[in-house]
Amino acid sequence: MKLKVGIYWGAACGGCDVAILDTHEKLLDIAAKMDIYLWPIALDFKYDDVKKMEDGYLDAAIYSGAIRNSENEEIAILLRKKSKVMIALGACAHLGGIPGLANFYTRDEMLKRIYIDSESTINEEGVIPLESWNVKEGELDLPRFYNTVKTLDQVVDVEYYIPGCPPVPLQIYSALSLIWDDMLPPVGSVIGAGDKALCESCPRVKEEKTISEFKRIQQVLPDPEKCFLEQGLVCLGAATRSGCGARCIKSGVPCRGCYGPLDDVPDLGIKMLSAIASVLEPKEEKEIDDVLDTIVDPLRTFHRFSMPASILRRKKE
Amino acid sequence: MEFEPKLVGFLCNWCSYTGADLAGTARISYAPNLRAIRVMCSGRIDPTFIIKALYEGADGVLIAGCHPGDCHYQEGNYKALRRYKLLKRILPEYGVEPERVHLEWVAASEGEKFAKVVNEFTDKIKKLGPLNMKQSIFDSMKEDIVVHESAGEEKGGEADEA
Amino acid sequence: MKYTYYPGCSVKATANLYQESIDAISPILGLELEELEDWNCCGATAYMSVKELMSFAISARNLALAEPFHRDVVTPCSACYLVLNKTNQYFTEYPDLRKKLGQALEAGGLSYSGNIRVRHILDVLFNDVGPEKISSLVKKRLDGLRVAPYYGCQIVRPEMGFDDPDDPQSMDRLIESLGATSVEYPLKTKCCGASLMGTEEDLALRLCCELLTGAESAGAHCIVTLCPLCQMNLDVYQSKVNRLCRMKHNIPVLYITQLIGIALGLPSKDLGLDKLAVKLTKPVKEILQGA
Amino acid sequence: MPERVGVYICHCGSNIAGKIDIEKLAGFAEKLDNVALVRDYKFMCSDPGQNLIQSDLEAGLIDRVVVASCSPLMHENTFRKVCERSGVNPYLFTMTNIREQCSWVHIDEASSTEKAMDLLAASVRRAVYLEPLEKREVAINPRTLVIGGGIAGIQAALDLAEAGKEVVLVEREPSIGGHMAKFDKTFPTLDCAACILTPRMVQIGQHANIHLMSYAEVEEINGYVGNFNIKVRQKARYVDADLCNGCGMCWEKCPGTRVPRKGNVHEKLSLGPTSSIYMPFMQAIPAIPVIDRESCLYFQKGKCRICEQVCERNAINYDMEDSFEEFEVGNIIIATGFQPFDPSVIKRYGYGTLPNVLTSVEFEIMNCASGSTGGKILKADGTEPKSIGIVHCVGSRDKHYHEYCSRVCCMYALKFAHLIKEKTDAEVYNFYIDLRCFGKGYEEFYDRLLGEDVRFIRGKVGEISRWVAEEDEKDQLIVRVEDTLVGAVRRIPLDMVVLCTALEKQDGLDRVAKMCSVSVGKDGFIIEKHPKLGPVSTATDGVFIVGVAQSPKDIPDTVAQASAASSAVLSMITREKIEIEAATAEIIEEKCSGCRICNNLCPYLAINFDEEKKVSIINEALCKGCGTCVAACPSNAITAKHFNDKQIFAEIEGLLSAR
Amino acid sequence: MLKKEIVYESTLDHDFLEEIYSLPGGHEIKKCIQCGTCSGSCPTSHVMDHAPRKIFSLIRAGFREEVLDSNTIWFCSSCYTCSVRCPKEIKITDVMYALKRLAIKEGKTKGKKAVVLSKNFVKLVNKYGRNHETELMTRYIIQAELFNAFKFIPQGWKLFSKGRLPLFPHKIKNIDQLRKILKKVDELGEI
Amino acid sequence: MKRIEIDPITRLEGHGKITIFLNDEGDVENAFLQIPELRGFEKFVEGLPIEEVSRVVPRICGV
Repeated sequence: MKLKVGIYWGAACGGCDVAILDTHEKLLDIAAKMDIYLWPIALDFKYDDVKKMEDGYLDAAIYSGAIRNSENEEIAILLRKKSKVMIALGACAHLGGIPGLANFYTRDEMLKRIYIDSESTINEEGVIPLESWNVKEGELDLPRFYNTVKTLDQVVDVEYYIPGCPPVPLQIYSALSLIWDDMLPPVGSVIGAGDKALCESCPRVKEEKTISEFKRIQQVLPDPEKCFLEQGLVCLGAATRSGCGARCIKSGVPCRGCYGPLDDVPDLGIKMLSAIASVLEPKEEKEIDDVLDTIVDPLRTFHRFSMPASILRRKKE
Repeated sequence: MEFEPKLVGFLCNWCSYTGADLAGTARISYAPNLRAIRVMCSGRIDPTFIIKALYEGADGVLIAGCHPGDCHYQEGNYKALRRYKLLKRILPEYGVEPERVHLEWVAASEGEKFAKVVNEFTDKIKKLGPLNMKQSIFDSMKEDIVVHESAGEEKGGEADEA
Repeated sequence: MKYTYYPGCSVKATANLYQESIDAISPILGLELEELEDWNCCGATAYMSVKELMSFAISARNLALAEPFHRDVVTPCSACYLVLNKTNQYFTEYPDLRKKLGQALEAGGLSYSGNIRVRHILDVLFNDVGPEKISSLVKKRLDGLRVAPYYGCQIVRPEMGFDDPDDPQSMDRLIESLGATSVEYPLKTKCCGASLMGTEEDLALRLCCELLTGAESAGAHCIVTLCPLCQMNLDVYQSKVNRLCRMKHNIPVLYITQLIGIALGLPSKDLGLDKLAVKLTKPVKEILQGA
Repeated sequence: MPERVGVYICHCGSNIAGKIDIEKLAGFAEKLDNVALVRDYKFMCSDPGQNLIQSDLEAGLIDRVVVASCSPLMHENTFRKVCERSGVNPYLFTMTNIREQCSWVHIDEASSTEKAMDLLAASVRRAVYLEPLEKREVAINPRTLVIGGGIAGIQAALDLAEAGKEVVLVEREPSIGGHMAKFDKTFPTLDCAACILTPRMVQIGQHANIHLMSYAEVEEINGYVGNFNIKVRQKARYVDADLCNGCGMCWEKCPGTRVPRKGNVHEKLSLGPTSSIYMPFMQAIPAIPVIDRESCLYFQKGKCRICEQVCERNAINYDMEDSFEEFEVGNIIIATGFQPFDPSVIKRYGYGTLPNVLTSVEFEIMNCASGSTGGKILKADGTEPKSIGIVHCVGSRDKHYHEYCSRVCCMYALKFAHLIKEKTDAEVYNFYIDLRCFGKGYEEFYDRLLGEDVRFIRGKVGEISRWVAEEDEKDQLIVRVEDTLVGAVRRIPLDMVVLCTALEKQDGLDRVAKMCSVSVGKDGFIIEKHPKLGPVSTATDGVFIVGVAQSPKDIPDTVAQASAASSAVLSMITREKIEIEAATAEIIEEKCSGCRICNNLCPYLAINFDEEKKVSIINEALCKGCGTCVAACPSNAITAKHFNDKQIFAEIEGLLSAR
Repeated sequence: MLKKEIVYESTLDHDFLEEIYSLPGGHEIKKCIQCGTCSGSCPTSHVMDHAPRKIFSLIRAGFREEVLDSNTIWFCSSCYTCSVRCPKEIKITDVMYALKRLAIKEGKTKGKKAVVLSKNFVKLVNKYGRNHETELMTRYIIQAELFNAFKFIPQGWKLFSKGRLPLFPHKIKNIDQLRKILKKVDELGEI
Repeated sequence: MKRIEIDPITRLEGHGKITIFLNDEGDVENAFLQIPELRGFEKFVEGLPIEEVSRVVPRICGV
């Protein structure tokens, strides 16, 4: 019997959906194994169709995107109810992702910047979106823009995670095949990715590390054979789960951590901070400060994709 | 009632924990706010511990290790210092006053200093007021809650705990 | 090579001959010295004796004025060099002082972030221009001229880094690059008495006497110096030294820039040589003419 | 079955019970998760107290133990042993310190009790995550490496060899003997240095248990206590040690000059031959010359080979190359000695620019009867000086150079003064800051010198120059100094000045320290395990320090320390086996990505990278369990046994759970 | 009559130490080991009432009057030789400045000609923004050396005749700015 | 007045909903399109190191 599956996007860019499509000819295999009951980007199902389903009707729901607004959360709850297995697809659902960078600000700061201070917007009356609005024909409502971006598992129970921004198409395929082959690992596992850090699959030569200065990628011509970190370029590969095939690294760009932390690491950013600080060269306070001065924007760099999933989750107000 | 901060201390076994013991042996009384966790070396202190402690309700975290050059394991304290320095830089990004995390070198012979450090740190945190990290995170999300059709509880029930 | 130039009060007055010689040689050596607009007194040693923070504040005003140009500040006066440098150094070393100076400057609509390097003209001549280049520009080699290099105090102490506080060598090398001989002069960094010449004249005269005796017994034809106060004490007060110590010193005291100017072939008028209190002596003149 | 924790609260008489509400604390403990039973007792560390725990463990009521009492530094071992006796792994026990860090330091009972509850909650949570650990032992190799063949290394090597243990003595110079071999007399007894040192050097050369490697350097040290692997570079002497009989023909005929033969007295100061093929001094052990490549005509110009021609035993071999020897030892003694401070950086003292300003080592050589002046004290021009100044504390007690006191200068300065008085008619001035004459017979020696009309001026010399102010100062060195006791600034013209230079750490000591995984202090000397209780041990088990490698000291102290170190080594060897740390760090291979962040962090070099598996590996025998690598590992592939993340997280949560 | 007496502790001022220690650079003199390098290096120590080393000793013993009344501080020519050579890296010259300021503050300036010179210097700088050597010497001579005025004539004339002594002061353009800065410093109080 | 909601609108990039009001004659009286796709890139690229901007903004739309 074919599996019944719903695919949905919360606060996402659509890259995860495209990654599913990028499985190319394997898409036919997927179609052979699964019937899709919701997939806004590709198919014309409506929320009402889902609401009408019995609870647990779907075998799996694949949810990409972070929880940015109340609609994202409502649909997450809806899909959870209707599915036996909930899968978080991509960095946003898994960790909060790029939208999670909003957690360094409050909702009001965000809205002010977007609607009031925006250079390209004329908004003399200072209108910002409201959750409900009465027109003469009746009431309209909009999803609430949240104060804090959340990961999927912060609003519903999630069985499995397929990491990445975006996930590697073949990894998605192999993760899905676990479902139809009934080979799913214990609940809570990350599937479609490695068990070690990215360094394992990074082709660059790694040696003992001592860093005396950090540089920015535009300031140097990095040695293509040598570990980025050893060249003073902040690379999160050592703290990030493998599985992406070191795509960034191979394009000459250091890792930013989209595959998230390894098992038992509660906070990728802080752990990376610890690792990097450990291998600095200087011992004197002043010299340490001088080296640290060369790390631009450390926290946002360490938590480029994972702020909502980190221990502290957001900036305190 | 006056705010009594809850402070977590990570003390290295050889110098600072011993120094704290010495304060005891010498009966030097100091503020009761600090609860110590003994680690073998300040180099063992993972910044994650500190973040975790702040999240779990500590109003301040003290790290104490051997003086530079005195580390029982030669250089663990330098690593602690470097991590501490970098951690302090990011704390404001979390909206946390960097003074809430403090590092001191306390030798095994410095019982008096340990007492002084704890007193001063306690005073400093008293002035800063409570941190309430966990509570404030959930407070900031109070408006973010979807009214569920079913009477199901909002996920992330840690908020209740806090 | 372009610098912000801070002459200091003395160089504009009693040491105007120093200024003249600097003006004369700079273009030849490729130095562009742009005078800092509306600079004020650095405070020297006297101000510090009365008010500390004020002394730092007036000194800091100059640094603040210079900062927007992002160039090294060059001064020919050792006292200015010391005071500006010390202000700079303490500004970075002592956060308290930094804060207060920041507030004071702000009251005058200024700010300073500590990013100006203050250098002495000797440092520039030695390290930026260099003896090799100077040597290559020499038109009249000063062969046979025996010169006592007198550095004085405040250019090498407290340790400013570009030369040794007890045994500096930069001026020796410059003198040699002109073809002259730099004599072994153990008193090259001994104090001339500085402003004590005004208040404790006898003491200062005796200190100067030692310096003059030392230079003469080393067989020097002249003394070369780089500080307005040193030059004045040794030159203008030389006759008084003779009277007090019953000596017959007659040794010209030139600025290093004047000596360089001579070797570069510049006319003595342009170098302010006519303003020396102790006129160039016969052996010196002979060598200079022969050069 | 979930873990069952037994909580034992100690009253410690009234030490704890007087400040902490035990009943409340026990009541609190009972409600904690996983707590199977709570007991309190007057003295848990007493036999009945221990028996309480033992019987509960033996009865199987609990499988983990928390004792809330004093500091773990006090009784952790006591209770671990209780567990062991009861057949339970000792690492399943943890301690809550409610005395030193609670009842003894807080005045208010309510807050003490509250703190005790938090601490106890933390311990209980931690106890749940405790894991059994295994104790491990390693065997001790009875051979010892001694690095450095000065008096320190000689003494240590002889002590061990006499006890029947094998020793490898590695000396960097062509001969053993060190600085002491350059001295004429030693203070305060004025024994002839050669007379007491030479017999010992000969013994070293002949001892069946000592393998002497001179002109050799330790290249690599790997391994750990009991099992060090050593690699030594034997530098090429160009003389075959087996063939040479030390006849001296070669250096007599050698036309090369290592030390100039012409020049003034001070320029050609030397103990041994001045030729390119030379022995450092005539009593050298081994008595085999070496060729100094820098000055050898054959090596520099390709012609000469005179030594080869004159050597009847064909011992000269210009093609000799450095060779390597590898062996294993169980313990290492570092006896690398010192090097004298170079005073030329203190320009105002004129060393190197003014004639007749000498360092103490140069002055020693001049005094040595077998040296180039035949023991005569001479000015550079070969005449006898009429006045000599001895300047103390040159490069020591000075923040610009070395902050520490070199400890021997005062005494050797007094010795110099005596030698000058004995050999010449010169006036002697000692310029000192403080005279430190603390050893046996030292004060008496000072007393003797006072009687010998040596002049003592308390004041650090401001400068030494040739600044002549008066006729009678001509051609003399002028010392300008404040005579602080008189309160006057004095100018003293002298014929010669001896600078008592500081003892500084031997060149290359840092490298030796790094190889042995011991650290050096900011003064450059190796840090001992404990300044009072472990003065010859280091943080690395099996590595010992002797002599100036630890800190400046004189010959008596050095010899005493050498014997102390050799007895410490003997005590190790006699044990045959040694227990090593169980709470180490461990890398989980399946999680290690080979990022190599940890590789450089271990002070004990316990972390190695497996190039084949591309993972890092911890040598548990070397690991001391500090946990630095654990905190740094970005993928949590390293765990600290007994201090793992789960345990510490549990502790944090426990501490903060109550409110 | 006997001039010297045993010094009783009660006559000494032990607060003086703390006062000095709290001056900038002052706490460093606690570390002085009385080696005498400073005095042995000082070009003018031989004419001082107490050489610099002894000044530190007096401070530590609490001889307040002796220190502030001594000519020592006024003989310091700021050559920094002592500071550079001090084995304890005490900033001796800075301490001398601090003592000078303290002496001025306490009015211990009778007969101290250097004070007259310094104070007039400050006045001129505050007035013009720069020093005016001619006016400075004139003021100084009138206030401190009126009866010796003639002795300054030869050198003054020498300078003047060589064109090295300008008659008129140069006032900086933005003197107001300088004064605002000084006023602010006054409000902030000295360090 | 009749209300028709097309929720979500599909087969395009982004989220959206259309609300249509029909009058009694069944003609469209008014229609509203909502795009709730708000992330706030405007805010959180502020202060980013410039080299990071090019890695962050592609996540506006990955289709």
